Amino acid sequence: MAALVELRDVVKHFPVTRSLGEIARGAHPAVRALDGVTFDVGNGDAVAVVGESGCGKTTLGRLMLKLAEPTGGAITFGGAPMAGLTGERLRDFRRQAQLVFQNPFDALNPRFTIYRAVVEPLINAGIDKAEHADRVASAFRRVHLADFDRYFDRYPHQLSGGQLQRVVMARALVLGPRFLVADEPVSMLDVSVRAGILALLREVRETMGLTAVYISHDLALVRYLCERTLVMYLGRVVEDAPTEEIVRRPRHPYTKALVAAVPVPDPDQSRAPLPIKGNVPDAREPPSGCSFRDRCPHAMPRCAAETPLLRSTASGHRVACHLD
Amino acid sequence: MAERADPVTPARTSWPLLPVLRRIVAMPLKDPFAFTGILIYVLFALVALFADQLAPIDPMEILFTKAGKLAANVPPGAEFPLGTTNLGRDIYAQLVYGTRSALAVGLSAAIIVSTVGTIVGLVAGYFGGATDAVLMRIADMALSLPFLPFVIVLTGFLGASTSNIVLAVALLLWPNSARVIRSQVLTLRERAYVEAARVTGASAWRILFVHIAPNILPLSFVYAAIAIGWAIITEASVSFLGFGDSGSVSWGMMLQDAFASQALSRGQYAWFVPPGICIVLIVVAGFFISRGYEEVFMPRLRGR
Amino acid sequence: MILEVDKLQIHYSTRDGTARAVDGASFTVPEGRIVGLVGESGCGKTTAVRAIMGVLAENGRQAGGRVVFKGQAMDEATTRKLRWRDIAYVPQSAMSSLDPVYTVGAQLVEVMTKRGNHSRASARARSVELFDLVGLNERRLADYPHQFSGGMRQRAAIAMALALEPSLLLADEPVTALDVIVQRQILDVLRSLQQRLHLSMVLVTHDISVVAYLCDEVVVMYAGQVVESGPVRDVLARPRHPYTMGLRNAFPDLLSDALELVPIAGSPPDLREPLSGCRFVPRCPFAQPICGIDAAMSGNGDHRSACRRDSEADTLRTAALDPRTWQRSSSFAMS
Amino acid sequence: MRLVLGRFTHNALALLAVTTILFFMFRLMPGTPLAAFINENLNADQQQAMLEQFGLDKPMWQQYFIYLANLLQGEMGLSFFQRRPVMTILLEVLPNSVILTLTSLIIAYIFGVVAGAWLAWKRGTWIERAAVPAVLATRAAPEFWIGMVLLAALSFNAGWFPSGGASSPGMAYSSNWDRIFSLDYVHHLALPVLTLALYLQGLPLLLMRSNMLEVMHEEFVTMARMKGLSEWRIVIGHAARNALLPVVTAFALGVGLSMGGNVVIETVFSWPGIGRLLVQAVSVHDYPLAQGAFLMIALVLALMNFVADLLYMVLDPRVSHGRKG
Repeated sequence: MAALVELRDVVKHFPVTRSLGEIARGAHPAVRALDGVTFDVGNGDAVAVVGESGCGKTTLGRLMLKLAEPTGGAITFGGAPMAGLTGERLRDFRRQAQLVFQNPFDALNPRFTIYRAVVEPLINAGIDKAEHADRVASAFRRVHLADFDRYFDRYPHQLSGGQLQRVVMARALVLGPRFLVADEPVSMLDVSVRAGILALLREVRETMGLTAVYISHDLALVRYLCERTLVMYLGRVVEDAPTEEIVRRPRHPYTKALVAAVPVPDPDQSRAPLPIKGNVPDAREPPSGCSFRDRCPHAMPRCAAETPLLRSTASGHRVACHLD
Repeated sequence: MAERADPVTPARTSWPLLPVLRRIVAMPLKDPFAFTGILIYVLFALVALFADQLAPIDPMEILFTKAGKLAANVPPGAEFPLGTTNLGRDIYAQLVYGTRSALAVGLSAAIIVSTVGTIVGLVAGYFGGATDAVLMRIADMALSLPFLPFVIVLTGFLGASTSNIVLAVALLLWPNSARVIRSQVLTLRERAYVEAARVTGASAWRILFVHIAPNILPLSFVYAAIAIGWAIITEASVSFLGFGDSGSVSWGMMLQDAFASQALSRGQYAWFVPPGICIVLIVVAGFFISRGYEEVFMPRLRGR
Repeated sequence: MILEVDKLQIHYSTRDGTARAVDGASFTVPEGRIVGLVGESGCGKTTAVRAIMGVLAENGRQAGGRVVFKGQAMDEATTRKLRWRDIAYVPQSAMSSLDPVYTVGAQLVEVMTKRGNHSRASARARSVELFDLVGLNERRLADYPHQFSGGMRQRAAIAMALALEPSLLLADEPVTALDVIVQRQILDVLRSLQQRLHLSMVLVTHDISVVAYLCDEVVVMYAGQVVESGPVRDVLARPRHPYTMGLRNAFPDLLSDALELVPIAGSPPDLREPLSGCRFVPRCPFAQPICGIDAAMSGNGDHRSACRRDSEADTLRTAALDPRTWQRSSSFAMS
Repeated sequence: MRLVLGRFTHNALALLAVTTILFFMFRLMPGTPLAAFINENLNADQQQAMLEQFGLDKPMWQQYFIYLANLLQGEMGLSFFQRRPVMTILLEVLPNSVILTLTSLIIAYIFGVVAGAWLAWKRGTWIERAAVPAVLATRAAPEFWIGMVLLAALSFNAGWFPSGGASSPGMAYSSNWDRIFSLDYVHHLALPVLTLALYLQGLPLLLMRSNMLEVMHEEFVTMARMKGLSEWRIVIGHAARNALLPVVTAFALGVGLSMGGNVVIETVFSWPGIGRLLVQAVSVHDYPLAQGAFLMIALVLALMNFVADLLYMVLDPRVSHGRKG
C-alpha cells in the first residue's frame, strides 16, 4: 500500500540561550530533538514510536500533525508536502489528522461540557449545525460510552480517567479522520482501565480503517497495538522492525538494553546486568558518530568517526549500527 | 437521541464566558474577604450616588456663623458633624462629595488598566515572537519609570487635571497586569486542551477568545480591583503635593488643605482622619476582593 | 515480624464527607524481606505508608487500628523516636523531596548530625560511603538537587534513607517517574542494598512487574482494604481474589504469548460513601449475594485472600482468563 | 556570568529608555524648547554657557546626543532658582534620602519577615484572622496620611519628636557626616522612618507569610518531618530559608521603589531629600533641577532592579548553579 505519511531526513532543533563564548564563536547550540528521521507510515498501518524521555518521540508526533514546523527535511501527507499547507488546505488537513492526548484530565477544557468539547471540531470544520447532534452521538457510540447523552451536560471533573479518555477519543473521531497520532494514550490511566482503552484504539483503527502512530515509552504496551515499531535514541531512529522482531530479536545494542530493562510480571525473570553504561548524554552535545557509542558495550573506533545509517537488514527490519 | 430535543443544544454550545461571569458574580458569597470588599464598594457607590441628599451643604461654600463671622475651624458638632475648615467649609460635605471624585478616578483608571493589560497580555502571550518582544519591552520601560515622580512631573507640566492623573496612572500600571496575564497565557497555551483546539482546526483568534480568555478574566478583575486602589492613592498623593485638580473636591485635596492650614498642630483630627480612613477602606476593599478571587480562581488555574 | 499493621483506619475529612482512605487494612512485614504493596490510584497504599511515617495530610487522621514495629505498638512519641533511625522512607519524586537550596551533601550531614550521633566530620565521611554505596561519585555531594539527573536524584534519596542505618525502608513508588533503563538500575540498587544490609522493605507500587522483579511477598489493596497477600510467586501465579486475577490479566507482559489484555470494567467505589461487604462487588464477574457481607482474610499458609468464594478460587481463576467473563460485569460499567 | 551581563544590559537599556523619554518630555513641554533650559533667573553669561553646553541652538537629534554625553559626565546644567549646578544640589540631599529609605526598609523587612513567618505558623488562629486585614489596611493607607496622623499625635500633641526637617535650627556641624551621625539627626529621622516602616512592612510580611504557607506544603518539608528533624529546624532551616528568597529580592526592589515613593513622606516631614527637591522643582518650574532629581531616582530604581536580579541569582542555587549531567 502507498504511504500516507512520509518523513524524509526530518530535523528539529530547539534553540537554547547562547553563552557569550558561543556568541563570540558564532556557534548556534541547540537541543537536537530530531536529528535526521526518515520513515514512511503506510496507509492503514499502525506504527509505534518507542524511546525514553527526551528521545524526540513527542516532537515527532507534533511535527506529523503540523503543530510544529521541522527545522529541516520534509514531511508529506497523502503525497502533499506539509510545509505548504495553509488556509483551506490546512483546515482540510486538520479534518483528516487527529491526536489522542496523554493526560485526559488536561485534554478537555474544564469550562466546556462534554457535549461542547466533542462538538467543537465540527464547529471548527464548518459542518452544518443540523448534523452536529447525530455526529456527536455516533462518535460516542464508537468509543462505547454507554448512555452517552447522560454525559453531555457534565463537566470533565465529574468523569473518571477512563471515561475522559473515551471522550477525548470521541472528539478525535467525530470528524472521521484518516490519520491518528496517540501520544502515550494510557500512561496516565490505571492498569485496570488501560486495557479497555487499548482495545478501543485497536478496534477503531480496524473499523474506521485508520492509519495510526502510537508514541510510547512502554514496549510492553506497544505490543498490543502495533505490528511495527520504531525505536528512537537521542533524536534518531536506531531500529525499525515488526514489533515481535524488536521484542524477540532486537539487533541494535540500545534496543537490546531497552528490551532487557522492561520488567515482566514473572518472579523468575532474568536479573542479569543491563548491557548498557552510563546515562543519556546532553542532547545539546551528543557524541560524534553514533550517538549511542558512549554507552554501548560494543563500541569501536568506527562508531566515533562515522554515523551509522539506518539500513535494511532482513525484510522490513532496519538497524542503524555498524555491527549489524 | 430523540429525547434530546434541540432547545437543549444552545446551552451546551454557549460561550463559556457566561458561566465564568456567573462565577465571578457569585464568588463573593463564598469568600468573606471578597464579600466585605464588595460591601464597601457598594456603600461608597451609594454615597457617591446620593451625595446631594447626604450632604445638603455645598462643599465649596464658605459658611458664616449666625453672628455673621466666618465659620472657620468650627469643632465637630450638631450643625457640622466633622466641623469646618479654616476657610469655613463643611468638612462632612467635602468628605461625601470626595467619594465621587475618588470613584471616578478609581473606576476610569481600573477600566483602562485592566482592558489594556488584558489585551496586551493575551496577544503577547499567545502570539509570542516579535509581537511579544516589542510589547514586553514597552512594559519594561514603563515599569522602570519611578511611579509617583513620573505622575508628578507629568501633571506638573501637562497641567493639574483629574484626567491627566488617570492617564499617568494608566500609563504606568498596565504593564503589571499585562505581565501576569501574559505568563498565565503562556501556561494555558501549553495546556493539552488548547493544543486539542488547534488540532481540531480552531483558528488562533478562536483559541484565544474561546479557550484562553475565559480563564484570564478573573485575573483582569483582580487587577482592576487593585488599580482602583492605586489610582485613588495616587490621586490623593498628587493632590496632597499640590498638583491636583483645584476645581474638584477630593480626599487628597482635603488632606492637603488640612496639612497646609496647620490643622495638624491644632489637633483638628476630625478634618484629616476621616478622608484617610475612606481611602484606606476603598483601597483595602480592592485588596480583599483580589484576595478572594485568588483563593477561588487561582488554585484552579494552577492545579490539574 | 518487623512491622505489623493491624486493622488500620485512616480517614480524611473532605468537604463532601469523610473519606475512608484506609479501611481496616492489615498486613505484616517479615524481617529481611521485601513486601510489595500493590494497588491502583486511590487504593490507600500511599496513605498507609505515610501514616506509618506519621506524616498524614492535615485533614487526615488515624481513626483506628495500630502499627507495631518490632513488637512495640507505635504512638506519636515512638513514631517520632523511630523515624529515620529505624524506619526510613524513599519518595517517588526525589526532586521535590530534597530541599532545593542546600547541597545534597549538606542534607545528608544534616540528618546524620541532628538525628544520629555523628560529628560533622564523621557525617561527611559517612556521606562519601553512602554515595559510594548507591553508585554516586562523591564529588556530587557538593551539588544541588537540580544538578542531578532523575536517576541520580533517586540514588541520592536512597543514600539519604540509609544514612542512619535503619532496619526498615518504606519506598513509595521509587521508580515510577523514571525511564525503563534507569528504573531497572534503581531497582538493582535497592535489591543489592537490601541483600547486603539485610534490610526489610515495603515497596509501594502500582506495577506488578516491579513487584515480580524485586519483592518476596505481595499485599494487594483495593479501595482501602487488603484483598490478598502472600508470597509473590504464589499470588502472581495463582491469584485467589478476583481483583488480583483481573489485575494480572489487565497487565501487559512483554514476553507473554497472549496478545489480549482484559480490562476490568467500571471504576473503584467512592470512599466517601458508606460501604459494606466486598468493595469489588460492582466490578466483579463472580459476585454473589453473599459477597455483601464483609469477608475476613482466609486461606492456608501464607497465601490469603478476602473473598467469599475463596474455596472456588481455582475454578474462578480459569474462568477469569477468558475475556468474555469480564464483559459480563460491564452492566456496572460507567456507573 | 552570562545571566549577570544579560540582566545588566536589560536594566541599562531600560534606564536609557527612561532618559530618552525624559529628554523628549522636557523638550516637548509647552513653550519654546529654549525655555526649558534658559530662564531669566540666570544672568546672561550663565544663559550663554547653558546654550552652548546643551547645544540648544542645534537640531533636536544633536541636542539628544549632547544631552546623553553631558549626563554621562554628570553634567545636568544649573538650577534656575538656586543658580548652582544640579549635580551639586542632588549630591547634597541624596544621603538624606538614602538614609531614610534604607533605615525604614531594614526595620520594615526585619519586622515583616519575623511577623510573617510567625503568622504563617499561627495559621487558622484568631490572631491570624485579625492580623491579615490589619496588615492589608496598612498597605492601603496613603503614606503621607500615616505621616500626618503620627505627626499630629506624636509630635504636635505628645511633643516627642520634632515636627520636620533634618536638624534643629541653630545647630552647627563641622561636616555633613558629623551632622548625620548626631543624635539630633536621629531624632529628626525617627518619625519619618516610623511612618515609612509602618507602610512598608506589609509587603514583606504578607509575602513571607504566603511563601511560608506554600513551602510548608512542599514535599521536602514533609520529608524533613519524616527525618525527625526538630520543628524549629524545619521551620527556620528549611521552610523559612526557602520562603525568604523572594523577600530578599523584594527588599532590593523596595529600595528603588520607595525612593520614588518617598516624595510624599519627605514633603510631610520637610525632610531635605531628593523627593521633596523634585516636588519643589516641579512646582516652581525649575526644569533642570526637576529633570536631575527625576533621573537620580530613576537611576537608583534601575540600579536596585539590577541588584535584585543579582541577589536572586546568588541566593537561588537553581539559578546560580547550572545543570550537570
